[in-house]
Parts: sequence; C-alpha cells; structure tokens
Amino acid sequence: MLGDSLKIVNNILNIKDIAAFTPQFQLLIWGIAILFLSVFVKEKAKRMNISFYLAIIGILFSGWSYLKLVEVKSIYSNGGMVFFNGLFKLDGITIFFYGIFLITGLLTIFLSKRFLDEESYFESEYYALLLLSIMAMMCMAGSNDLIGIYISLEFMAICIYVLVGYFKRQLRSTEGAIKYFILGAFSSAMLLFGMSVIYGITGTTGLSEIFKKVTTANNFSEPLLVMSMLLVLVGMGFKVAAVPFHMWCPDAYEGAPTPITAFMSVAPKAAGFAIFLRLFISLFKPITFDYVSVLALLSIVTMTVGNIIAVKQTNIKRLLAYSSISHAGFVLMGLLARNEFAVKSIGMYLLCYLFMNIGAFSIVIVMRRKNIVGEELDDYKGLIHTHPVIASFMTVFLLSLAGIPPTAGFVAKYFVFSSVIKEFLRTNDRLLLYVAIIGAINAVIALYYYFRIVKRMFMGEPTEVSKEKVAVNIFSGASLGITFFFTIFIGIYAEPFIRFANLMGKSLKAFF
Amino acid sequence: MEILGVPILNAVTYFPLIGFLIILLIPKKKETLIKIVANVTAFIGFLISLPLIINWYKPEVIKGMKDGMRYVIDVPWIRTIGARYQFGIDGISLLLVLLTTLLGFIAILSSWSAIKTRVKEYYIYMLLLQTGMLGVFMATDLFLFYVFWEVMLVPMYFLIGVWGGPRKLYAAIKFFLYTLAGSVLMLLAILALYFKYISIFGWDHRTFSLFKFLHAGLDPQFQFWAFLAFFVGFAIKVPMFPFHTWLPDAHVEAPTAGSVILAGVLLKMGTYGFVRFSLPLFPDAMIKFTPLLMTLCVIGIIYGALVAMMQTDMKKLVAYSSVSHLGMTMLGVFALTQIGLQGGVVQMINHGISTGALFLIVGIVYERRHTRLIKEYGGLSHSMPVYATIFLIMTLSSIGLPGLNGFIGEFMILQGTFARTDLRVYAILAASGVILGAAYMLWLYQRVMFGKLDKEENKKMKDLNLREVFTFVPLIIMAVWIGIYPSFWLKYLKNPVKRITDIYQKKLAENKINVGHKYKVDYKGMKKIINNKMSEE
Amino acid sequence: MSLYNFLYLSSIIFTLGVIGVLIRRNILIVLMSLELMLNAVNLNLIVFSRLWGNVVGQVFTIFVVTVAAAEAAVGLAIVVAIYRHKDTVNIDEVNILKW
Amino acid sequence: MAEYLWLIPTLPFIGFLINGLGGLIYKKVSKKTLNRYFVSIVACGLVFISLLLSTVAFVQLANMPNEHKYIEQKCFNWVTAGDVTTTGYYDKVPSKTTQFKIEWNYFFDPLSAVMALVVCGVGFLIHVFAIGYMWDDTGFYRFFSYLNLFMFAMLTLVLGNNFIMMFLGWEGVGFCSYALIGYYFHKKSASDAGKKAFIVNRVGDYGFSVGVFLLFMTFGTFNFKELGEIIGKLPAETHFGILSAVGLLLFIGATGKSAQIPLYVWLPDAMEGPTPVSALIHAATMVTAGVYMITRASFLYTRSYLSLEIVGFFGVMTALYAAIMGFFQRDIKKVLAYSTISQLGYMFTALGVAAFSAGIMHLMTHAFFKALLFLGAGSIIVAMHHEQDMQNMGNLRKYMPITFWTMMAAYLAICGIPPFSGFFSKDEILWQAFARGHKLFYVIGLIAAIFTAFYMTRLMILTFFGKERIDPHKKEHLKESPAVMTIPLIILGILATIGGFLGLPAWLGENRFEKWLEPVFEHNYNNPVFKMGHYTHSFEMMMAGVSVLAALLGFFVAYYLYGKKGIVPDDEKNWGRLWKVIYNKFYMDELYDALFVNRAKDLGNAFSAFDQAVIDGGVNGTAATTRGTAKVSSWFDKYVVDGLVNLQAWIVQTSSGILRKIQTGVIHNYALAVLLGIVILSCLYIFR
Repeated sequence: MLGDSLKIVNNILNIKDIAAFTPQFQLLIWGIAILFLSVFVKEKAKRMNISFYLAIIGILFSGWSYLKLVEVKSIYSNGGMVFFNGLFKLDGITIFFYGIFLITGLLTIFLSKRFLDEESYFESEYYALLLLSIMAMMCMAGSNDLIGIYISLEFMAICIYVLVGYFKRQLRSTEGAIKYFILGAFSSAMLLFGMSVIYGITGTTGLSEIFKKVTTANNFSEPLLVMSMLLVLVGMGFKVAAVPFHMWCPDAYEGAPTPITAFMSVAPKAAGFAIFLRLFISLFKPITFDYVSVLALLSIVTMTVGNIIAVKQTNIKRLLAYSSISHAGFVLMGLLARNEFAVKSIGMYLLCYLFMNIGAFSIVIVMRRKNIVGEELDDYKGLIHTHPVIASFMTVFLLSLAGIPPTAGFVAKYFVFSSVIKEFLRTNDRLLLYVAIIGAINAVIALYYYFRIVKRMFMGEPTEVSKEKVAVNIFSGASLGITFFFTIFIGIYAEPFIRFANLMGKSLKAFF
Repeated sequence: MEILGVPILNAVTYFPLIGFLIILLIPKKKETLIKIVANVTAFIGFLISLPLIINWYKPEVIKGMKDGMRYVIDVPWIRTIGARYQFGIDGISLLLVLLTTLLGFIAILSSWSAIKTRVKEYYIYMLLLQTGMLGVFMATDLFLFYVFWEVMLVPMYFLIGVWGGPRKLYAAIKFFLYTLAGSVLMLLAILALYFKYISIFGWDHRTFSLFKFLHAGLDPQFQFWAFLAFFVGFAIKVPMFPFHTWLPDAHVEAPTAGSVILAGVLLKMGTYGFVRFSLPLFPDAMIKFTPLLMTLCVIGIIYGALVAMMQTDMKKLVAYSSVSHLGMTMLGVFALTQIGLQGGVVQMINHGISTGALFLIVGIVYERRHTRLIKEYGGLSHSMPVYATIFLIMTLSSIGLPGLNGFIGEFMILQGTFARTDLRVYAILAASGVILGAAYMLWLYQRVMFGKLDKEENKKMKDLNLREVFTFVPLIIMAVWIGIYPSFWLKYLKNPVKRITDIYQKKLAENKINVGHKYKVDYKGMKKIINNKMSEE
Repeated sequence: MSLYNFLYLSSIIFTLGVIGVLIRRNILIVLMSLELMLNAVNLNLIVFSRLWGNVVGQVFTIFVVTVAAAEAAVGLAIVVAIYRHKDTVNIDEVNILKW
Repeated sequence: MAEYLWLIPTLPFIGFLINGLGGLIYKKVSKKTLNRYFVSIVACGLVFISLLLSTVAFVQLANMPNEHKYIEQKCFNWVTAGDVTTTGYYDKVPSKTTQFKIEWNYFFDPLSAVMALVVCGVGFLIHVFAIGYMWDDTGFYRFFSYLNLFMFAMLTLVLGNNFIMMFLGWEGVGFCSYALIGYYFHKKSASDAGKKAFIVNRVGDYGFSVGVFLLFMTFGTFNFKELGEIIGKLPAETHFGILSAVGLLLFIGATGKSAQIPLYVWLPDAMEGPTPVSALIHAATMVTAGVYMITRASFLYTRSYLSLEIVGFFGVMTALYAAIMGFFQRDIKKVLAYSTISQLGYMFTALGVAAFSAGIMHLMTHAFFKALLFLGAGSIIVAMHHEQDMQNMGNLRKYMPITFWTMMAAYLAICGIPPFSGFFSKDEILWQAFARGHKLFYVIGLIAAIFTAFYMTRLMILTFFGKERIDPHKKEHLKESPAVMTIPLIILGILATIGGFLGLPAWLGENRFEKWLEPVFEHNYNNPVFKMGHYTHSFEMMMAGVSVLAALLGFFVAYYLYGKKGIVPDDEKNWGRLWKVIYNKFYMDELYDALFVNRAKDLGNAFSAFDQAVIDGGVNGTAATTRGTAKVSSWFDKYVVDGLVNLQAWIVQTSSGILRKIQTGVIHNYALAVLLGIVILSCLYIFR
C-alpha cells in the first residue's frame, strides 16, 4: 500500500529531478525561512537585519549547489537533459542564466541593506520575495514547456510587482507598481492567449514536441501559428521592455526602490531573453514567414527610441531606464542571427550588461543619502572634486555602457555586432546591415547622453548635494568593487567568460 | 630586444602608466611633485623609445623580424575569438612612435606653467593619452588596434573639456562623437573582414591579425564597402575635407599641450591608419577611389589654406593650416607611388613637428596675454627677439622652405603624385597650395611680429624663458635635420613603403593606368613659327 | 455545435476584456476585465483539450486559474495602497510618473 | 680634386651662424648687442675668403683643357628615396626605373665661375659699403647675418650641380630678400613689400617646381650635366612638346625671380629695404638668378623654339615697358629699380635670341654699374639723411665729388657710351638680335635704349646738376661719405669702366668672354638657332654706331627738358594724363590686387563663411534650415548649444523632447501602445 504510493511518487518526481533543482530549492527554503522569521523575531529592524544575512546565506548556498551542478558537465553539455518528464530542461542556457540570476541577486541584496536603512522600511518580506523571484527566474530559464514558462513567469512577475510597490508609503512606488501590474497582467494575458492557440494547433505544450509537430506535420494553419507567435512576442517583448511594449519600464523603474530597479533592469530582462532564445531561435524556426525582419524592426525601434528619449532625461534612474530599453534593442539585434553564435552573443551581452548596469545603479544607490534623494543629474555636478573615486567609477560604468574599450561594454557590443555582421555575410540580407549601421549610430547617441552625466561630474561646479558626504558601507562597497572589477576585467581579458558563454552554443543543437 | 626583461614595445607603451600610477598616489596638493613626476616619466619614456632606432639594424633584431615587423610581440589574447596581443613596428611606425614620445614629452614640459587648475588629473590624462597613442602605432592586430584607437579618445575628451577655452564642452563632445561615429563604422568593417576571412579559411583560422588578412584575397565588391567604412573612420580622424569641421573647434578650445598632441599625433593616427590598413588591405577599392580621394585632398589643400588666410584667431589659423597640410599628406599617400608614400609619411612627421611647434608658439603668447586674436598683437619682434626667431623658423618650415623639413615632404609628395601620369593634374593643382601656404603664414607672421609695438601690454611681454626655449630646441633640431639630411629617416621607410607599393605595381598595370604613358600635343601655331625660322636661315 | 463557435466566443470575450482594460477608469473594473481575458484563454484551453482529447489543456487551465487568483490578490493589495494615497480608484489620476 | 669648393658657400653660412645666432644669444645673455667691429670683420672677412677661393677655383679651371672645364665636388646624398618610373621622352628616350636621388654636390664650370666671381666680388664690395651705411643701425648684427645668409644661398644657387640645389638657393635668396626688404619691419610698407616679394616669387617658384617635376619624370635626373648629355642628343621640338612645356614653366620661375613681365611688380616695392640690399640683391645678384638659370638650361631652351621666342619677347617687352616706367619716378631708388627691370629685360632678350654669352656678359657688366649706381644713390641718401626724392636734390656734385664721378662712370656705362662696359654688352645683345633675324627685338631694344638714356640723364641732372633744392637743415652737414663707402664706389667705378673689355665684339678681335663660356654650350652648337646672318664687320660697326646715336638722342631730349632751364619742370603739368598713367605704373599693382589678391581673399572669406554655414551647418545641422538665413557667425556662437554636435544630435534633441511626451503617465495610453504594437505586428504579417 505504502510502497505503491511511494512508487507513484517516485515516478512523478525521482531523486535526480530534485538534485537538478537544488539551487532553486535552496532559494525556496531560505526564502520561506525568512517569511517565517516574523513568527520568532518581533522587533522589526532586528528582523530586517537577520533576514538580510539569511538572504545572503541563501544565495550563497544556492550558488554553492549551483557550482556543484556546473561540475557535472555530462548533464548540460551538448543538448542538455530534461527533468520532471520534460517540464524542465537543464542545458547550457539554463546553467548560464542561473549564473546571471544568482550574481544579480547577490549584488542586489548587498545594495539593499544601506538603502533600506536610509529609507527606514523594515518589512523583511523584501528579501524573501527577492529570493523567490530569483528562484522563479531560474525555473523560467530552464522550463521546457509552455505551462512551465507561463507559471514561472507569473511567479517572478508577482514577486516583482510587490517589490516595486514595496515603499507603500510613497505614491511613486505604488503608482509604479500599479502600472507595472496592470500592464504586466494585460500582456501576460496576451501571451497566454498565444500559448493557448499554439496548444490548439499542436495539441501539446512541450517545446520539443511542438517543434517536432511544427516541422513534420504540415496540416496546421500557419496564419494561426504566426498570430500566436506574435502574441507570444508581445508578452515577451513586454518583459524585456521592447518598444512599443516598454511604456511601463521608465515609470516602474523610477518608482521602485533603487536596488529593485537595478535588479529589474537586469534579471527579469535576462529571464525574458532566455525565453526568447528558447522560442524564437529554436521553436518558431520552421515558420516560413521571416519573423526575423519583424524582430529586426523591433530591435531598431527599441534601441533608437530608447536612446532618443534618454537624451532629454533629467532623472538618472529614468535615464538609465531608457538606456536599458535601448540595450534591450541591442540584445534583440544579437538575436537576429538565430544560430549558436547569436545565443553566445546574447549571453555575453547580458553578462557584461549585468556588471556595468548594476554598477551604475549602485552608484545611484550610494548617492542616496539621508534626506538627499540624489537622483537628479545636477546632483552629480562636480563630483570629481568632492568624491573622486565614485566619480571615476561612475565614469567607467558609463563608458562601459556606451561600449568604449577596454570595458565590458565593448565586448558586449562587439558580440552583438559580430553576430549580425556574420549573418549578413552569410545571407546577403541588406536589412541586417542596416540594423548594424543603425546600431552603430545609436552607440554614438548613447555616448552623448551618458556623457551628459560625465560632463556634470567633471566639468560642473560642486553643489551642496555633491558636497554632502557619501558613506559607503562594506556591502555596497563590495558590490561596487565587484562590478567595477568585472567591468574592467571582462574588457581586458574576456576569454574565460566567452568560454562560459560557449556552453550555451550547443544547448539548442537539436533545433539548428 | 628587452628592457629589464620587458619586451621593449611593452616598455615603451606602458611606461607612462607607471608615472600615472605614481601620480595617482600623490595627494592633489603636492602640485610641483606631480609635475616633476610627470615630466620625468615623459622624458624617460622618450629615452626608452630611443633603443628602438639604435638597435634597428642589430642582427638579432633583424632575425626577430616577422612580416617586416621588428620587436614583434605576439601572444594569444582572447583565444575564443582569435584576437591576439600583437605588437610590432616597421619603419613607418618607428618614426611615428618616436614622434609621439618626443611630442608627448614636449607637450608635458610645455604645460608646466600653463596648467594651474586640477594639475593632478591633467597629468594623469596626458600620460594615459600617451599610452593610448603609442598602442595605436604598434598594434598589428585589428582588435587590439581598435581598442587603443578608442581608448585614447577618453583622455583627450577630458583634456579639451576640462582645461579648454570658453566653448570647451561643445568642442570636446563634438570631437568625441565625430571620432566615435567614424570608428564604430570601422568596427563593423573590421568584423566584416574577420568573418570574411573565416568564411574563406574556416573557423579554426579565425584571426584579427593584419598580416593574415593581407593574404585573404578579398573580392572587389567586399573591398569597396570595407574600404568605405575604414575611410570614414580614418578620414574623420585625419581630417579630410568634408569631415574636418571638428578640428578647428577642438584645436581652438583645447589647451596648448592638447592642441600639440592633437595636431602632432592624433591626426597622424588617421593618416597612419590609411597607410597601415586601408592601402594594403583594399588595393582594388583604393584604385577605384583614387580620383575621388585625390579630389578631396586637393580641395582640402586649397580650401584649408584659403580659410586659414581669413582667420582672425591665431590658433584657428594654424588649425586650418593643418587641414591644408594633411590634405597634402594624404595626396602623397593616395598617389600610391614609392616617393609619394615616403613623402607622405615624412610629411606626417613634419606636420607633427612644425604645427606642434606653431601651437606651442601660439600658446606662449596666449599664456602671457590670454588672447589669441591676431589684431591684439603686432611688433612683438621688438619685445621678444628669441620668440621671433623661433616663430620665423617654424613658419618657414611649415611653408616648405628648402633646407627645412617642410620642403622635403612637400617636394616628395608632389613629385610622387606627378609620377602617376593620370594624376598629374592633381599634383599641379595641389602645388598651388604651396603659394597660399606662404601667403597665410607670412601674413600671420607679419601681423603678429612686425609693425609698431603700440599696445602697452605687448610692450612689457617677457621673452621666452629657458624652459620654453628647451621645449623648442628638439623640434628645431629635427626640422633642420630632416631638411638637410632626410636620407637618414627615409632609409627606415624604404622597405615598408616598397611592400605596399609592390601590391599596386601589378594592380595599376592591370587597370591600364600605366605609368610610362606618353602624350603629344600638336600645336598648330608652332608649325608656322618653325617654318618661318627655317625659311629665314 | 462546432469547435469554432467556442473559439469565436472566447475571442469575443478576450476582446471585451481588452476593451475593458483600455477604456475603463475604475481600477477594479480593469482588474475584472483582466480576469475576463484570462477566462477567455481558459475557455480556449478547455476546448482545445477536448479537441485533442488530452488533459494538458485542462491542467493548464487549473494553473491559470490559480495564478489569476494570486494576481488578483496582489492587484487588490496595490489598489488599496493607491486608495490610501489618493482616496480614489480612478487610474487616470495616478500619473505623477511621466516623461 | 677641389675639396675646398664646398667652402665657398659654407663660409658665409658660418658667418650667418656666428653673427645671427651668436648675436641673438649674446643679446639674450648680456643685454648688449654684438660689437660692430667684430660683426663686420666676421661678415666681410668670410665673404672675402670665399672670393679668394672662387678665384683659386677660377684659375684652376682656366688651366684645364677646354673640352672638360668642369670641377665637381660630391658632398652627400641629400635625399635618397624609392624608385620612380620615368615616362621617357617620346620614342627618343626610353622609359626607365631609377632611384629618386638628390645629391648635395657643388660644381664649378665657366658659367658658375663667372657667376661666383661676380657674386663674391660685388657682394664683398657691398658688404664693405654696408658697414658704413648701417653703422648707426641697432640691428647691425642682424643685418649682416642676413646678408651672409644671402651670400650662402646665392652661391649655392650658382654652384649647386642640380635643379634642386638650385631651387634651394633659389628659395633661400627669396627668403633673404624677404627678410632684408622687411628689415625695417616696424614700417608696415617695408614688411608689406617683403611679403609681396616672397609671395610673387612663390608664384614663380610654383612654375619652376612643376617644370622640374616634369623634367625629372621625363629624364629621371636633376643633374645639369646628365640632363645636358641626354637632351643634347635630342633634335629641336617642332611641336609643343615636353621640352617646350618645361621651358615655359621654368621661365615662369625666371620671371618671378628676375622681375620680368608679368611678375615684376615686387621689385619696385622692394626698394623699401636698406640701399646696400637693393644694390646686392635687387640689382647685382639675386635678380639675375633667372638669367643664370635659363643659361644653365640652355641645352633645353635651344631645343624648344617656342619657349625661346617667348623668353625673348617677354624680355624685350619688359625692357621697353620698365624703361617707360622709369620716366617720371621721383624717388631715386625707384628709377634705378625700373632701370634694373629694363636691363634684365635686355638680358632675357639676349637669351631669347640664344645669345647666351651676351646675356651673361650683360649680367656681369650690369652687376658692376648697377651696383655702383645703387651704392652711389645710397651714399647720397645717407648724406641727405634718408631723403630719396630727387625733387629735393640738385647740384650735389659740389658736395660729394667722388660719388658724382663714380656714378658718372656708371651712368655712361648704362647708357652704352663706348668704351664703358655697358656699351659692349648691350650693343652685343642688340647686334645678336639683329644678326639672328629678330629684327623686331632689335628695334624695340633700340627704342628702350633711347628711353634708358633719357631717364638716366634725367636722374643725373636732377641729382647732381641744376639748382640746389636741398632743405637747409640737411644742407649743414651735407658732405662726402666716409672712405669705407667711397672705396667700394671707386673700385666698382673702375670695373664699370673697363669691365667691357673682357668681351670685345667680333669687330675688335675675338670675343674672349664668349670663348670662355663655350664649354657650357657645347651641346647647343649643332642647332639652327645659332645661325647668324652673314654681315661684314663694317656693317656691325655701323650698327654699334646706331645704338650710340640712340643713346645720345635720349640724352639730348632729357637735357632739353631738364638740363637747359636748370629748374625742375613740373612733369605732371607737362605730360598730363600720360604722366599720371606712367607715374602709377600703368595701375598694374591695382590690377593685380583686383584680379588675384582681393579675389583670393574674397574666396577665403567665402569659404570660411561656407565652412561655418554649410559644412558645419550641414553637420550642426538643421539649425541652419530652421534658422534660415540667420547670420552665420553669430549663429555659430550663440545658437549652437553645447552638445548640439551634429545633425543627429539636433534631431535627437528635438525628437527626444517630442517622443518623451508619449510617456503620458496614463495607464490607458500605455495599454493602447501595447495594443497598437500587436496591430502593427499583425499588419506586418498580413500585408507582407
């Protein structure tokens, strides 16, 4: 009796599935632990402190088990391995994005401490939600089934809705939350509709099966499939904030607590792009209608509009929001090639983007001081005189964002451009060339508005705000250090990271 | 060839960084100390670049040659994409490297008293800039080249933007964006080249090395586009005629030392880029474009000269004169003949020397009077004879008086262009730039140095002090040396230039542009005269 | 009655939901319209699962419903927060974040 | 064989270094100027040594057999560069590939011997004279350093064995004259004149250099000897070929340097310089460089009749034109300047009729008497305390006899009265012109001779005869110049008197001068241009008589107009419009300004405006279009906000302003945007 039930359980989820899921489980456990903390520790500030450390431990543990996972090359190298009866797939892409999410999470948590103290918000759920959202993203990156994708996506989204609105006593925060929420729900409904249609056409939700069906059987109606694909595109485009689905982005970014903004600007985008890889590089390939040109258009519009609007911004968070939109455009550019190289280039871009963008945001966070918001560009005037180190760090991050060597940003740009050019040379498709050239022009525009900040820092006269002392505590200092180091290091010696990115190349082999 | 175990090229390139680090550690307040460190660094930097030329013909150095490059450093850098850390210099780079180290030292020396604010940062940027520029002239791996090419933009931006004149912010960002726009296109072209090579030789032979690309055998169509992209990148830097408008602004606003480096070295990066990359890589496209390029050069020469003539601001005048001079340089380069090319390279050096010196000269009076308007001056020869003499020498060298460096360059360029019978008309047009050159320079000299010494503040202007004189001495020596005995420098150029022109020998023959073509104008009226003469006798 | 009628129906519902989101001022109604959209999808799924004769669609539906519930909870919470600030549930009035 | 040859030009250069650099440093260190005695000894001494050396070389040359009278000294390879492929000369000379090489070599042949001696000799005398003339000047050392530098350049010009060395000297003397004309640089007129001289010369050099390019690209060498050997074998061109082109281009250079039509305009202004400078550079030596150059390139010219014709034509025209301009000048130096131009015209006429040796002969004699005239004028000017207007002179012979008598000799020489030197040389030219069938040249030359006599007589009368018109203050200390100035005058006077006997015309025994120069023209004699009509000596003598009569005619007219009444007639009244036109030099300068200078400036203005408006405008963009025709410059400064860098930037700026407004902050619009996105995407699919 008991044995039978055990057997059944065993069939449903056997031990190796659990093993594959340990990183997620770690996060889950520690997150829940933090939630339960409120039962034991009544005093808010104290609880906040403890949960902060718990969160760090959680990330570290998960990271540790993640590294253990990495050691077992046989699992994820070539093609990868499916778990939970094909619901979840552990391949190069998954592994790579795990890394991105974990690093982002760690840095975000580092940054949160001081910031929340300054703002004096002490709801410890903050960290729990952070961990859980990270976990959700990890599932998302690995999910091999429409259902999995949808659920993990929603899981992540819900956590982040809450986090955006975390400063519930500030209208900005709440407004950001409501906007993000409504639009998010709206777009995910679209996504869902698309998925349902796909299911309707193919009768299955597993990506591999769908792919098989789409390639072999030709008795399904292509228009429906295309429409559903477009709907999915909308949903994912919303997540990565591609124009014209980007509207939520600046508001949510500006409203949200800055660490969360930093987090959102990297992790959910990355997750979104993971799905992009899974769907648009592989799944929809058989479609005869070349949606590449659609993507190309999307990327052009995205990077251009993002850049152009950024030029006139005066609030640095908003500026970075728009810049992140344009970066999304660049990543989409990398997507166009639809081959191993594209996967690689996107991976590299996101990795570099992680460090430089979070670096920039950590400067913004550090600039947040008691009773000084420090989010206006003019608050950075003459920073070089008052805080030379911070100013030079910021300069490096901005240079990197603009893609000037020798910084990570250049490597990133290098990869997306090269993927496009490569594809252009292969298929003499002029559109790709135009995309590349427009990308080049955009790089110039981007430099212009990044240097509006640099200009203020180096050539402006110090103001009261910039004179105010900046207290960098150990954690924010650490995150600054890490991001700075990697921004430079990747720029100078990208070798190991590229190898790491190469993992992903094989993982979609089945689809090429 | 090593210095203290460091390969010499690395030593030369990165030595400024040592000074940079030291200065980083010195507190802001200790300005004199910072200045001393910077000057010493720059000077030693110059000294350790001398072994390059001293050991040039040493057997072990010659043995170490690879693809005509000496002191080669070649280690894998980013294996996965095939980028290598590949340094090496031939005669062309040698001269430019020496020029860079020399001018760098002079520029730093010249700014001893000129720079009063934010001294620490200033020298930091100067030294960074130095490293960046040297790297550009040594890199033979396009990826590496591109990295250095962009790196040196940033310090220059700050030099102009922080220590510049009234409209410095505008000039600085304009400079940066202009150059970046060009170089990003160049990046695309580099990538195209890279993948083209891969598509021919396979992924395992992926590389950015110039010398590999040389054997790729690119099809004309591809060359056409790639050349255009490179052209934009380099032409903006040179700057050639339609792309030159950033130059006057940058020059006028930049601090003196900045202008010196800008004119002396940065512009050379463009011309050098053409010589090192565009010419060998895209011969077919080059030949196709020659008439257009020549036209641009000629326009640049005459146009620049005429605009210079009308300037009221000394620095702007000199800036436009560089537009003219660089037009001349590029004329020689695009002539694709040995002499033209050699002349072009020599003219790069000359321009670095004489224009650099002219900017220093302008800087000196600016430092004393804080104005650059020509009409503010006049009759300075009375109050500052030494200054007058140096100014005169440099003016003459810039208008190409025989016996000084300018003449050698211009003469060889024109002769070299003239050697291409299909390009003679350009040579003839370009030669008229020499007249205009004399016109605007002498006019400038007259307006500044001659005439009555009427203005009070000019009367009590101090003549050059010893430091300032020393900044000029090496330049004058070089000017005379190149003027009297250029063979010494030309011999370093012979082989590299030959390597480039040999590519074109064949191509030109193929394209029916034969150099030995004969023409014969039959002149009706003449016949009559002759006949009369004959009948008389 | 054929499969298509269901599909028509669901798409109509979906459209209604979309319109609702677009034109209604009251957040609560907007939330309801969102629910409407989701339910349209559910209908779809059910129909398809019937069509293919496998349960995947129904399972999906269950999940969707659950998620919808969670979303609604969070949404309402945020609405409450908004209401605390502005004493209104009219979303056109929450627009301090712009440009 | 003659290792000292390089010293001839180099010694003056050393003098330049000592005086110039030394003087500068000395002044900088101890606030005093260099000691005058030291300076003058260094300057003159070194020049004198080079004079001796050239004499030595001359002797050595004289003792050589006629066929190879040629001394060469290799110094070093100036420029050695890559290979060139020459075009070759039609089918006569094959195309070849040679190394581009420029040697720094000196050589000494009969021609350069003459030139060297003249330059060194006259130069030395003028140096000595200048000591007296410049004694009170503060920039004494500066002046002499420049003078020495000039000697260096001039000697390099005449001794350099290839075109580029010549060009070195060519430009060098140009620069020195620039520096020396503008010596009183506090005077705007002076520095202007200097600039003008240099730039006009540059125009000439432009032609010269292009000619040299063409020559090199055809024959593959710059070396005179080699060129002579190659071209010497070629027949004369019967069509407008390469040689003619080269000839004309080189002639442009010559017109610049030797102040021929149309590039003579700089010489009269050049009189702003100190008088010794005018004597040395603008009379005796530099201005004759063109003559020397064409003679040196005779092998080329004799193979291109067209260029010969043109040279002769311009020459004789200049001779006439300049003589006319000399008529009514008030400034004594101006008169001499125009007479110089006119005499140079004679020389070019000689070259034009391929009477090269006659041309050189006249060059030499002219160097003597014109230098003398200038120095005489100089000594007058010093005595008159820098009064140059002849209206305020008169009857000076009473006060300064030596100057008077020496100048008298020069005067007779230039008018061509036998047996003074000028007679032989000038008459030779006219005769050759006649004998070689250029009747027209002959006639014009004769008329010019009349005019010459006229204006020279006028000059002499106005200065030395008639009533005194000197203002009293100057009169007090009006006296003969010191020995240091008069001695050179006397020596030159002697030379001007007897110099002609070096080359007696054929009817007085054989012409030694021509004989001496023969080796230089060895390549030319197989050439129809040298055909002479057959005339008897008596006829030739008669022609000489005619030219003397011409001179006398000019003299009498002048005497009638100016001498008889003993008062200065008001030229302006007597001659009316003619005077006006001539006095204003036929408005040539105005014409040139109108044609070239101002046009160039306008162009420059236009371009710099263009540069700011259009190019930068196009870049700085649409600002131009939006602002329409706003004033360019002000627009450039004010309108251009920092960072508004280029078209992109402008569009970006504005569109940014517009686009960000889309972000209304109202959720509905956001959702609408999403919906629109879907619609657009589906349209892309449906209407693909």
